[in-house]
Amino acid sequence: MFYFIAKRTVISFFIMFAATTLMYFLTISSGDPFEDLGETSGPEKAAIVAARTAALNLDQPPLMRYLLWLQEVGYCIVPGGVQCTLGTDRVGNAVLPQLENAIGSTFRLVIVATVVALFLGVLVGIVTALRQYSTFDYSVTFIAFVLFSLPLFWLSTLLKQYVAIDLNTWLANPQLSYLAIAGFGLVAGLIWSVVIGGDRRRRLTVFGTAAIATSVTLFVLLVTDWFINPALGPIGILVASAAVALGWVALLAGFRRRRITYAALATAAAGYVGYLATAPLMTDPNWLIVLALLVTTILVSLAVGTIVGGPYAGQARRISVVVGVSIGLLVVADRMLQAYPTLSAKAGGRPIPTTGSESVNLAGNFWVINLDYALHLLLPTMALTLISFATYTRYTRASQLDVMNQDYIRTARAKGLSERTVLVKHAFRNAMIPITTLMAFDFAGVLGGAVITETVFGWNGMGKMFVDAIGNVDPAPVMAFFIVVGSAAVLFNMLADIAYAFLDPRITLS
Amino acid sequence: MTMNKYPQTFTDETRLADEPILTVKDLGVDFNVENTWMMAAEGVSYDIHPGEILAIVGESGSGKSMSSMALLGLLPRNGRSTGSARLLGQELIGASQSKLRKIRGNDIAMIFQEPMTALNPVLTVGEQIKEVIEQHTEASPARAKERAVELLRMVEIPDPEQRYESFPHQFSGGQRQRAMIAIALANDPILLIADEPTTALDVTVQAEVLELLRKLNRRLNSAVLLITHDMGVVADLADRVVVMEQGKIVETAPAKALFASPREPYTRRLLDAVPHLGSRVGGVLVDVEVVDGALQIHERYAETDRLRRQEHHDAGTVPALELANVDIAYPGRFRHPPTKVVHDVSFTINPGEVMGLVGESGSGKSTIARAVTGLLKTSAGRVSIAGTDITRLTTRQLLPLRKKFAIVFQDPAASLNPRLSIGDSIGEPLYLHEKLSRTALNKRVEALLEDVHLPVHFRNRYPHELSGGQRQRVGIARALSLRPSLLVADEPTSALDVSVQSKVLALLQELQREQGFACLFVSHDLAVVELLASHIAVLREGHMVEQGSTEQVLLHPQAAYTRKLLAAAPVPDPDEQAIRRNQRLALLGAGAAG
Amino acid sequence: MRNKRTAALAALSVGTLMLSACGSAGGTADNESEATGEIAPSITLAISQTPDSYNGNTANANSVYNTYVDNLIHSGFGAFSPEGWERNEEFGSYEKTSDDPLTVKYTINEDAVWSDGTAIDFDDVLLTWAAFSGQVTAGEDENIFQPSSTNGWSQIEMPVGDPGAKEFELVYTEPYADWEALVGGFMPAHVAAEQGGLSPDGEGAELVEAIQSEDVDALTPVAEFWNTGWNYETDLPSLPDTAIIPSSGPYKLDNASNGTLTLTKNEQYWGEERAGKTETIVYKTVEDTEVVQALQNGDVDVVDPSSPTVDTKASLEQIGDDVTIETGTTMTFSHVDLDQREGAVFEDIKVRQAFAKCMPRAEMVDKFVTPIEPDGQVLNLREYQPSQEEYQTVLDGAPSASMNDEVDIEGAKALLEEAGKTEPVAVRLMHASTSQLRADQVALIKNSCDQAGFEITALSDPEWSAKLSEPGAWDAVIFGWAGSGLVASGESIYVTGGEQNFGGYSDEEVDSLWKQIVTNTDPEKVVELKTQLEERLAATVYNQVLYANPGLIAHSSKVEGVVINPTQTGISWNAYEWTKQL
Amino acid sequence: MDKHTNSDSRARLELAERNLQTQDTEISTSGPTLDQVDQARNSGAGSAPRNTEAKSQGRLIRERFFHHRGALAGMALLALIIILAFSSIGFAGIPGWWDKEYDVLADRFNEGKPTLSLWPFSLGEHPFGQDVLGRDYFALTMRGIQTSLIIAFIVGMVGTAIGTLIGAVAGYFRGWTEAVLMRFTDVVITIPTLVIAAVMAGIVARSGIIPFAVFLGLISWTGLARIVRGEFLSLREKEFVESAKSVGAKSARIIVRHILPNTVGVIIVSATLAISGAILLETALSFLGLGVKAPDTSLGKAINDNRSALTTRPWLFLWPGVFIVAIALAVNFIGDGLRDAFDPKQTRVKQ
Repeated sequence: MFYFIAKRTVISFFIMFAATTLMYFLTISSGDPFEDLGETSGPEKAAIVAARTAALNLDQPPLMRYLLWLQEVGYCIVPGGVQCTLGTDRVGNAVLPQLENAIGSTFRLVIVATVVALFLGVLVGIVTALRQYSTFDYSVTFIAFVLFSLPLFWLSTLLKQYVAIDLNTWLANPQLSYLAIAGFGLVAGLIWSVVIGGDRRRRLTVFGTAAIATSVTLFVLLVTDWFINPALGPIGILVASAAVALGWVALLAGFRRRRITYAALATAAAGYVGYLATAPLMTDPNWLIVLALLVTTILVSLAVGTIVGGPYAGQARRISVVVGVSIGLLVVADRMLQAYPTLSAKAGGRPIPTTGSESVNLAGNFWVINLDYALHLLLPTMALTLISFATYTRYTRASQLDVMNQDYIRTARAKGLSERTVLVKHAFRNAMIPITTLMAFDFAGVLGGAVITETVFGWNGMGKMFVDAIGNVDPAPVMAFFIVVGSAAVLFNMLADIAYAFLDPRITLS
Repeated sequence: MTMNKYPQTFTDETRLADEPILTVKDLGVDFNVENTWMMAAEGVSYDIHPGEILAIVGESGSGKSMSSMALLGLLPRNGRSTGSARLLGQELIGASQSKLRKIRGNDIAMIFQEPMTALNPVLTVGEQIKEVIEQHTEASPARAKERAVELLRMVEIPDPEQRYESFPHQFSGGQRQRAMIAIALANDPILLIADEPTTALDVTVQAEVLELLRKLNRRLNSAVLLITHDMGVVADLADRVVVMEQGKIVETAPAKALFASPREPYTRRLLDAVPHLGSRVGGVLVDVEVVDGALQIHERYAETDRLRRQEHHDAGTVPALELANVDIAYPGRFRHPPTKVVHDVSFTINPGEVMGLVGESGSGKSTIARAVTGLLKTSAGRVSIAGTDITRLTTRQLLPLRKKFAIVFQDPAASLNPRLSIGDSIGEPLYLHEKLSRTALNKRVEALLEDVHLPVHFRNRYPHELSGGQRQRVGIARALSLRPSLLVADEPTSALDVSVQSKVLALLQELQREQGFACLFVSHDLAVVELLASHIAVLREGHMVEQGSTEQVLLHPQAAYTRKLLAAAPVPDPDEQAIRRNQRLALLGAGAAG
Repeated sequence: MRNKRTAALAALSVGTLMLSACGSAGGTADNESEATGEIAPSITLAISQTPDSYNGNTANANSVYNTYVDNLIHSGFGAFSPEGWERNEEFGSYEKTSDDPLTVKYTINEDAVWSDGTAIDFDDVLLTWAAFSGQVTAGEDENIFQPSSTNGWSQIEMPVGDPGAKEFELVYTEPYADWEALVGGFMPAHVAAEQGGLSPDGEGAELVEAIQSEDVDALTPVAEFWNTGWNYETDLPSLPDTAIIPSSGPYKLDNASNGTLTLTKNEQYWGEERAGKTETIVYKTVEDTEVVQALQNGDVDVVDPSSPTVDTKASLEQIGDDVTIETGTTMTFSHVDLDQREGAVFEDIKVRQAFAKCMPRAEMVDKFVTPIEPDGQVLNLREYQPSQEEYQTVLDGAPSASMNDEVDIEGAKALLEEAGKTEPVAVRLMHASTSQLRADQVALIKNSCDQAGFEITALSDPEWSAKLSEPGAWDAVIFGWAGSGLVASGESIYVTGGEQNFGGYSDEEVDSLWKQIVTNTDPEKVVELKTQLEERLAATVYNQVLYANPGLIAHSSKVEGVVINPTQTGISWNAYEWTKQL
Repeated sequence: MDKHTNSDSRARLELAERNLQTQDTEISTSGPTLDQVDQARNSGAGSAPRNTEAKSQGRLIRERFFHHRGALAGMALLALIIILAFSSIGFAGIPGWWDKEYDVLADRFNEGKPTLSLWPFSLGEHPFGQDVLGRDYFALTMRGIQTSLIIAFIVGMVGTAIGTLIGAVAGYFRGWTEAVLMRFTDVVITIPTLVIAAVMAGIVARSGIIPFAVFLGLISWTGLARIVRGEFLSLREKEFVESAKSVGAKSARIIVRHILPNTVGVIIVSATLAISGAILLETALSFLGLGVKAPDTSLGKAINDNRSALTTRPWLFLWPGVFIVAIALAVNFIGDGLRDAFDPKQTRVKQ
């Protein structure tokens, strides 16, 4: 493992070195660094030309400029007293601080988008594989292809117009006609019946149940002004906790072993008590408190799993932790929802922003600030996610289908294992193996896509830094961007290989 | 284990009455292919009684596998089954999945052909045994693990406690199949379905696995439904045999009766096609006896053969192929030393001789075949073809020599370029070496097709339109197109059904007689080699263990390994096989001393 | 069976949502303040580029976006308002005391202080002179400061005075026409002194001493700080230490994050008229193309897109009453320069005149201007914009300038014939490749002038700006100039051999007129001279001006006090007056 | 979509094997169809089954492809778009049936609103409206489609050619050749396509669309090179390649005649997806201001130029966008169909 990482690092270093050389010369030959001065007259122009020439070393031959830049990078690698700047941009500012600033928001965006896309994509991919050749499968396939085919910025512009602006307008005065409520119900019913499938009667039952449930829920939410003052509340959390506990048991263990079910329910109960007990602490916590609570949750869950699980302690512990953390997330979601009216008021009743990565001068508690982050992430994440989502769905579907045709799945069935065990234990892990490679690939792609997303949504991230610098023929920021993106690509490839070896015991790293 | 495996409807009384535990009646299987229902099996009926081993034999496409899968509801999604199959009175066909799930792995367990792919690669072997116990019993995880270790011990896996944590890829092929058997036996099933359980294994391992199955069958009194194409295996294990062809049952008979006097012509044909080890030389290991636990070997032939060789040498015959002290190594990479796969191998084939090169997987036999045809570099030694050492030749220098030798590969599906027509494939060597005109080339190709008994119009077909046997005929035609003086045949029939194999072998013999080329015939199957070869060389892990004339090697093997190999190969005759089985056990008992 | 369970799960999950709605009773939502007449604490202004320096006077940081902020954090003796130069009496007063040599006496308001409490006085003035005059040099004339320009200041003698003085006199060695707008851009000298290793004590005596004694060694660190020490980090992740960026205006820099800059009211500001009304002003960086959606969504309150299109206006209008739009013309204008060097296509004045005649200027105005600014018109002068009051007077005095108001294809044909052109005249018309507007303008010109006997090829070039000064790379080029309201700034465009005289135009009369203009300090005389200049430039067809670019600002209707300002001061010129209803 | 490509491969193989197996025993000249086999069986007569009708590899692929409904729809849509774009305004000097040209200015009619009406159907004077200068937007969009398609196809061809060449050489020769080529590929792959395109596009775009397209092709071969190399690595170990080697075929012949034809499926699928990728890449570059330059136009340029018109004159923004999506969608579906056709068991998905 160590040897593998060391070897890969050395190789990657040389690859990155070659790539940076290529990039540097391409960048400096990509245009005229004084293009913007065409419409400037008078002595100012001469002054700017002189200053810029000095900052970019334009009086030096390209090779010299490259070596000078390498020297700056060298300072960052070799600690030698000289300050690490990664070079200076065309007005003479050090690039490193810009990069440090830009990395934060870009990675927040890219990581959230990747995680969401991965989660949804894998989920939908597996369901489509299980419902191969069903209406649901065809619909998802079609949607995935449409998403593949959407130009990112076209999509982003449409999202801003029809999601942010129109939704904000609706949220200011949340009302729906009965017809619209019924319409949503019908659509929900249709989706559920297609997802669950089965024969005609079952479909009709599912359709009816889901349609009515959705319509009624929507109606109740509207009547109770839920969209103005949203929250789960103690009762909502109680019900949701129990549902979550039962849901995880159904998915991960099945109800055959009573002790496991009891352990999950006991964890849910403990979680609920914890929720009530920590309420004062959670009104305005900080990350430290949240982290401490998370650790406590996990410890308590482990304890509950061990005590209640009895002979099945091993499995019970795992499920308890999952249930505990899920309830923690529910509580967080509840708090965020409660912070919504405050934030909405601060945003002048238009909570979903179309530009920027955070509200400035936002004075509010922990939840308000984080909800603000979340809402700013909403649109760009959607744009980035939709396209990655399509990739993950298709890939997972193919991988899952492949796995489902494997002999060991037939063996698992021949052993009389329940369908749940076959899918979760035998198929899922194998199906995930090729996905690790895709993740590395996709992450680099999403970073590239961030270039566009950030520009459209006015984020001051690395993408914008890159686009601006390319426009200015300003090599240092371009190279800084590239060093991060290239390293991320290389690093993620390595991580993918490690994950691969982790998932697949047949592979050894050497 | 004293768990009561039988449903409440089933009492000890009925069991004692030796009622069949599984009654299959008029079972049919169809598949929906492009919206047409295609029959895979129909009218299949048989009974299995407790403790009985019933073998279903048939060639590929006979529906033997699918009809058994149908019993457990494990058909692919586009399959459907009809008819009836009752397990102790419970109807299986059309039963709900949840009901079948309770039976699978519990009352009926399965063993599959490919132990590598049939085990989940990402779960430990122990886990895969444990889960089937947990699924069907109320055993706690700790108890289930105990039982799993016990099972591993029962199937004779060494160090079962440690091996419990191993992954399938850390097991050898035979061990994997043992683990598979452990899974199948975990809940003491009443019926064990073994679908080609030894096909993927080497003969010596096969013999061990068959031995294990027999032992377990006897010990646990489970019935076994054995699905196989190998008459030797049937002869070794089965009590009763069902023969299937084209989805239908041809004949059902007790094993001994079937082998002794097959009723149906198909069965007869099938049995005739199976090469019988020792049929040409009159038995195997005849001169080996175990007397009071010690081996007695008579040496008669060795000297004669050496003398004959000397004669050839004295007469100045240039050997068609001569290997002298050949080493072959796969090149190493950074930090990995080269791996040597062939060590110091020497042998000679004189013109017109057929030399059988025999060994199990990993013995280096195919590697030698490739080195002989210049596809691999040797790392030491000399490979002379018709007197020229090819190891020192450049690709260019080797080119004219290539007319003198040719190779036929194992997998007829892989050895023909799927994008070239048959005619182009056969004609390629001619095109490369003789630069013939189009018409001349066509004529030659037609003649070659006739030589291998294929219709001329096959010239325009593509490999996937041909059956395995036809493809192998094409492979032979291509190899012989330049009239080589040496033909290297690398397992040319091992991917074929027996009936086809016998035809291809007959063709090879015929052509060899006509054209008189020398042949290096590589195979794992001693019976096949015996039919063709005048000489046999035995390889083991890259070392030459023994060589000599066919009679000598089969009748008077010198090396312990050869004896083991010979003893392990099952013959299609239950009586003889029973004797050989005992002989083998005796040999093993006598130890590696010999 | 399995499906039934899944169906139940689906129902359950929906049911969970339903039940949770009942739980909303536990919510602690603030009731939104539904107050009327209350003033919002903050107004957000969208700008398309991030400000990059506290000191906008350096060559590198001389951008309009810094000016947008400077308007509020730096005070001077005056600024360009929409009506022209306007004195800022709150900061101080000045008067011309002599014409020969030109001498101006300045008095800084007694109460004027930096927001850190330090008085604004002589050291600040002297540092400004040192920075701009180009007379503090190291070695061979190498200016240790990097000012955006030394024009004007280089003609001022070193001001004489004592540290702490509020009054000073500037004496010009040569008269300078734009002397009024010249003096400004005062940076806090006490900060520069301290950062440059000099003592800030005693009203900056050490710094004053160093400048007066021309102690270059002592000044070099100060100059270095002046050049780059006030730069923000690119994209404004944060502000420098607020101690080094004190304000002399109604607002001071408060914080910045991710390209968003926040100003708060300067409590130390002494004046009343210009005292800020809203608590904070926020500058948010938003791309021009995204501002409409941002304004519509309430992310920003005021937008000032730099090159508004017809669609910008239309989509703003579509938002409805929530948004108020103001339009006008800017000081930037488009024009076509012609290569008239020897042997070039436009060497012959007749060809130039013919080209001017076929130029579809009215159509361009119809297409690109009036949909935005209904009062937009064809531009006929080079030195004055329609938004300036002198425009009409000058135009009346220069008859040649309005000769080509209408497209005259026949006239153009005739002129070409006179010039002896029988074949179509091939013209390579260069434009910036990144601008669709320029491409469209070229298309219109081609459409019209090809009828008159020209054969126009569009030369779309990403490196057009480098090629401007490359003789022979183009025959005509279309681009823009930004008018400044200053008298002398256009000199280098029109005089023989001038740096921005790309077409190689040379006219003795024009050269001599410029000589008189730049040294003239009498505004009326300047108008007279420029009228002659305009007439001559039009008669000799220096180039063809097209139209003044339309300008547009928009703001939430809740915001009051926003007034469009076409000069380089920009939209924020009066932001201290802005208020926003809640 | 072919309903049974995946689930029944095992059963299908077995059945197919059986039908072929019969040939071994009875070599005859013509074979029965699947139905005939069934009939023969049902009639119960022990008549010898005749051979399966031969289907060539190409025909099988064609049949599978034409059973793929998505691919068919994609083909139809793409063909329709190509015909529409090239027949309407003509190409390379050949006039089309549409009477207006994309670069001719005209008076604006009804504020440039589209005159297309679906019921009753009529195109009207300017079905897609007019832009600011009164140019016919239908003609402009058609011109954009032409440019975008030309770019996409050139990118597809160039990228495919280079990727195939590099992958083939690296995979076949192994050793140093492979090491150098694949490390070079790694270097290029490290730079995201959009990034390298953005850096260079500024320079190339000015030289016109053909050099621009060739350049984009020059940077979008890396994925294919890796895939082709992988294919070659596995195919070069195949017995038919050894068989060719053993009769003395030279490397060039083995690559071109034996291995390449067997990778054609992968290559075609990849080329198809490269085409849809190129359309989107061109759009992204236009958005960054680095794409096609006036007076040329492309779909990407058209939507980028009219981004601010979304709410006021949506037709300017939406029509080119709709065509981008339609083309990319059609090509993606064709790619999907081709993949299924060439290799029903293949699990690779668009990257």
